Amino acid sequence: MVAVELIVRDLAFGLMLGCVFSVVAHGLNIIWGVVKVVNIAHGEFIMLGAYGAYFLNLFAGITPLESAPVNAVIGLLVGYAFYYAFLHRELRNKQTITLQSEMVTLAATFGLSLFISNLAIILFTGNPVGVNYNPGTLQFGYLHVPLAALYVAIVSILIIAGTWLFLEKTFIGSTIRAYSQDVTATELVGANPATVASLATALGFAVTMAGGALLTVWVPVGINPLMGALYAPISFVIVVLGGPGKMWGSLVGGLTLGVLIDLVQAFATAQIAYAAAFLILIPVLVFRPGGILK
Amino acid sequence: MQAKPRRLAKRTTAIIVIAIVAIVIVSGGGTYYYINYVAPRPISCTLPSGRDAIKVGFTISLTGTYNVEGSKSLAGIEAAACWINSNGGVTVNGKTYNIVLDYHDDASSSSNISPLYTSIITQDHAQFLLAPYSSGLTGTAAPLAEQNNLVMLSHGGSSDSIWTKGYKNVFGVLSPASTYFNNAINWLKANHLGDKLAFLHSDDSFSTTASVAASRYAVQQGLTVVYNYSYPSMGTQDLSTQLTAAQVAGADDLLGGGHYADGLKIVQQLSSVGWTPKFISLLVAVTEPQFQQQLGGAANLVTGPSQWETTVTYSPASAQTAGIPWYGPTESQFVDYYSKQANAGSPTYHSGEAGAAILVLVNAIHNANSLDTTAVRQAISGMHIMTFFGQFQVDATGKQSAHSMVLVQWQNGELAVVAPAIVTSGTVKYPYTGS
Amino acid sequence: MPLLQARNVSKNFGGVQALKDVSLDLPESAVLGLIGPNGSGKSTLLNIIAGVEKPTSGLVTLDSKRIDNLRTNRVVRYGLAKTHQIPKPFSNMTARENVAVAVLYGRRNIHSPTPALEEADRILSMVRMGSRKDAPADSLTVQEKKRLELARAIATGASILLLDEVFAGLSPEELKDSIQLFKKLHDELRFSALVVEHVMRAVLSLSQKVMVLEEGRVIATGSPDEIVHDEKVIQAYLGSKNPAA
Amino acid sequence: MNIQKPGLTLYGLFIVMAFLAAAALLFGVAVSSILVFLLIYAALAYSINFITGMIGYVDFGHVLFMAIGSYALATLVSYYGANPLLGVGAGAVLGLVFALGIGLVILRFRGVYFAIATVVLVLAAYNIVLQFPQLGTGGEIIFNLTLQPLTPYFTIWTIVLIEIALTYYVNRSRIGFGIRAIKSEEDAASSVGVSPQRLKLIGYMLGGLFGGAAGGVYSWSTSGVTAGPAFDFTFSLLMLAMIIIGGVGTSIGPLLGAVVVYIPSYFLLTSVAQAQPLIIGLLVIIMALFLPDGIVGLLRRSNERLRLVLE
Repeated sequence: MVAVELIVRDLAFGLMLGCVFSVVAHGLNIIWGVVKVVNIAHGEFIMLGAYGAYFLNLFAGITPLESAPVNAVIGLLVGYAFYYAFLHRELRNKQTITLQSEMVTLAATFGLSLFISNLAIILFTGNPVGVNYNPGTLQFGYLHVPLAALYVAIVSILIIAGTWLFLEKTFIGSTIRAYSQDVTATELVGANPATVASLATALGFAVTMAGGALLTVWVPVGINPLMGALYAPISFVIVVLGGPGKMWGSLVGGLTLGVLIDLVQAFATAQIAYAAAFLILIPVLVFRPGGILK
Repeated sequence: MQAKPRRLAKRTTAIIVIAIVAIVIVSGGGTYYYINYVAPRPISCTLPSGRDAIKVGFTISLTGTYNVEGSKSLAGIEAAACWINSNGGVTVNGKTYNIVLDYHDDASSSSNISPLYTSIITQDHAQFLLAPYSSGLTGTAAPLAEQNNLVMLSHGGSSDSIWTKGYKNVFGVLSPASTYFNNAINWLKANHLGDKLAFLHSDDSFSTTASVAASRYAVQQGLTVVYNYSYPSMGTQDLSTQLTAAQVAGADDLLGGGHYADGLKIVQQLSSVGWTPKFISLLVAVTEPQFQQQLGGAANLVTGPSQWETTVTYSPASAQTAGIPWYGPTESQFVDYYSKQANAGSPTYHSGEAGAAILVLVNAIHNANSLDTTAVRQAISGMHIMTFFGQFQVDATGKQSAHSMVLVQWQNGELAVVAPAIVTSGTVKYPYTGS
Repeated sequence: MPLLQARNVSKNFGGVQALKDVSLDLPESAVLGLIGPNGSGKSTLLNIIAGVEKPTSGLVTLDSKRIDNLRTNRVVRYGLAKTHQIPKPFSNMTARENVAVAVLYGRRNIHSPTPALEEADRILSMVRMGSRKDAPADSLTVQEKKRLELARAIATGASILLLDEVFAGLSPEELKDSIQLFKKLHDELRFSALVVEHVMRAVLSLSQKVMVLEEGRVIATGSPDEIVHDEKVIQAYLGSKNPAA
Repeated sequence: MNIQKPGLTLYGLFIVMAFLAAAALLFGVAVSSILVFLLIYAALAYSINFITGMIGYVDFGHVLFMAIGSYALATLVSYYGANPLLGVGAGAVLGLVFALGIGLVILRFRGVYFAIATVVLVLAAYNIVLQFPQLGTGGEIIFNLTLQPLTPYFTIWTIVLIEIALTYYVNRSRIGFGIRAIKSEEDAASSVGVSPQRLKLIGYMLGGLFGGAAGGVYSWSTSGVTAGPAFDFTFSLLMLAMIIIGGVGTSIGPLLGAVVVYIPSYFLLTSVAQAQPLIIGLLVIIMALFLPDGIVGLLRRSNERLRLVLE
């Protein structure tokens, strides 16, 4: 048994996979943390992001890394519209989101997820497609690292760091943070709560759709209308692991999940690895409901 | 404070209006795009007049999980039916009939199967049945064929378990899943008996059946299996763990896979883990032209099993060599009829097996010279023929026993049929060299 | 023998000590006022007694039975009921249905809805809300919602009421009205009550005894008169930004 | 709700059920093979109504119980040659037992956390099923039963009847008061003596019981079970859609929702199958945002007499 070699490899791939998981979940985290709403249709917007990268590659010939910013701009607009269409009615004039409003947003975004995924099946067919992007591999001894995965991992961390800097260091960012703490506080600094909430939602969507583009590197032909059904639950687990609203929580959660999936596979079946990756949510919720990050 | 909510309401209205306009534009554009580029349009096959109809009923998955395979199958059925009707129809007792298709979309859902088949049987009065696409749906439909005593031909259900239930009216046209890798293993046995094999497959029913049967068959044939592993069909981001483990286990050759994405992922990740197996054979993916486009050099010399390829060369002459009758269109005639349909693309093996099902049925009706279920059933049981899809003969359970899978290999951008010998357009090239 | 006792109750939230060694006795039919500046631990103490939170250390007993380790709904069975500082009506029901829930699940042994609803009507009249019994709970005014909280607590059949700021946020007339109502109810039902209150006037006129908390510690206990003149209490209130109303 | 009124809703529902029974007997297989799935849909809608409709805990993973029931029946029938009725019973019992075990843990999570926990459980269960070759190669079991279509039909008919009666009873009894209190304000409910943990568990277990039973009948009617479709979220989503459209928590809403979701889906299938899930998705969005009480709520608001009669 060349166990060490195997484990180093698994760790490296798990970390890179974890990075892309993180960025995919990060958009959900922003919206959940600030607006306190869980978007059940999150997976569908990842899927749209992935298709965005696919079509941009098909028609404009650009790589997923280049299509991420384009997606982000589209995501901003989509997120803004999403806020006013789905959340505004429930959130306006409220200090905290009530359980009832939470149910309404759950149900409404659930309907949206049905709608989008089925529309996508009609328009794109169930035929999986993919983006061909392969800039080569990097070799460290026995470790071969695909450059595409490495680039994506780096960009993912940059995106998360970027949103963190934005929220910490800019005026709009601090207003958004104020909103997440206390809605009335935003009014005290002279901002309209709805504007702040819609901005945060738009930011979340931008990250989500950019993440969808980055994800295409890992699913060379796995872009299909139903892919959201896998990545939405993964995102839920990651955000709960890291703690909603903690910007670095996405990274911690994503890396945990990525490493968990790859490392458990080294010792048990892949099915058990995936089952464990999902089930880890339960003990975390029981023992550390605020996430594993302090 | 009064002004604020009103401003918001105005903005909300504006956004709702924009959203509605956007929805209208998107759905209008989407519908246009769908109708012109996505929706398959069946052949406008003019039915020769003055004939009665033989109604063949079935459901097919035009939406849902199996929509791609279902659409390809339907196009194959349409092509075969059109060929029959344009080439003399079906003659029973001196009377000529047209084949008329009566089908409904089952949306890939088993809850639609029994209502739809019941209505096909009791209201539309279909005389013969085809099974739906996929083993699961076929399993749901089969009891209805038994209950109503109608012949049903399975073209998309390859699971061996369908044939263990004692159905007397259900017959398979395609090779069962358990035989998919036989060609590859036979070739390895003949040429590289010392190779150690690794199996890595998706955990869905079809891939598991195929790979488990193959590894058993390989051991029987005296080959060594050093690695055998299944991975979840739903998340295939990363198979490098398993590939490394297979390499570490000392494997020379790699067999397995699952769906299209799986095959692609496996070949892609081989290079990233730095393993170059000598021989690779993967389910489903390899036969797709995209496979080579996506992978480029890495696809070269990858092999895979196929029920049928447009390049296989079954012909009336090969039927004569085999000493069995030929029925139906030739390869090129079938492709020709197939291509008359808009948005149908080029035929895949799903089209081939589905088209063959209609041909087998019509040939059996000819042989029986009757439309009676019992007579046709007996005719099918005793039939051994060749169509463009290959041979047809069933065993006592109704399972296909004569049809042979083919082994294909990408060779310099071309998909060559490399086994079995009777239909080859090239020979297996060994070893695989990577990109 | 006092009915309700708390002994050396302490509570930590993370690193913050919200309560330090607090003890209290609530004899039968007595009204004990609990005052203190914001964040002094009044609500925490009430929550611990009601079983909403568990103490870090210390004991709460009712007729010498330990209740601090019980869940809220079990504590209700022992005859303790707590109102909420921010009223939490069941907004999907009418006022009488709200009260009927308490009748059905309290310690009254009324298990079928029809008599429970009749009983609810009676209790609503008692708190002078008889005319509003069929109103959906979320359409009630703040004062009515506070009364509904009180009605629900009474409806459980509790012998001890834990009242968390039931007099806050009322206009002077409403306040007068509420105090009068409370006195009348207390005379009729003879419950004992632990009244947490910001509104000093209400506490002083209702309570036989008042306890003052500051930063989680009891700084004074005594009759309303003594408390008003206690140096430490005056200091605590003057020192805080929110002196007694 | 006005509990002094006699149960007109109940009479109405019984008339519908009697009609469904008569339809199957009179028109035979052609009609009953369609209606059996309507009843399965209705049974599933009522089962999720116990937890999501009445208590307000959104269960995206209710398909788990359906899958448990399906595998229970398929395993018993296929490997042990058992009577399918026994399989349905086993599915129900297993559904109940799993609901008890799972509920003890995840019912402690509120709101969206509960919803997410139900999602991950389905995915985990799917992966675990594939670990057991006993549950078929790749989780696929196909069996051959000489179908007497009326037996599964009346089995599921009976299940729906029990569900309706139970829903109606629970809504009007003491337990119904407690459940509605939990749905509105869980903390306030426990402060008046309601035990949320116990009532939630009862609701969840009823959901598991009937979900398992309906899953059993489903695999009975489709002669098998396959892991992919069995754990597909589609059914979870349809169940939720049915009660959201029909009216959550009510006695009549789930049946109404099942009719709205299933009957058009059947007729649309023969023309434009793609349209069906799209329409359901749109309906759910509209209902959730603008008509939180579903069709039942809409009818109640539109007419004073209906308001008193519909439950």
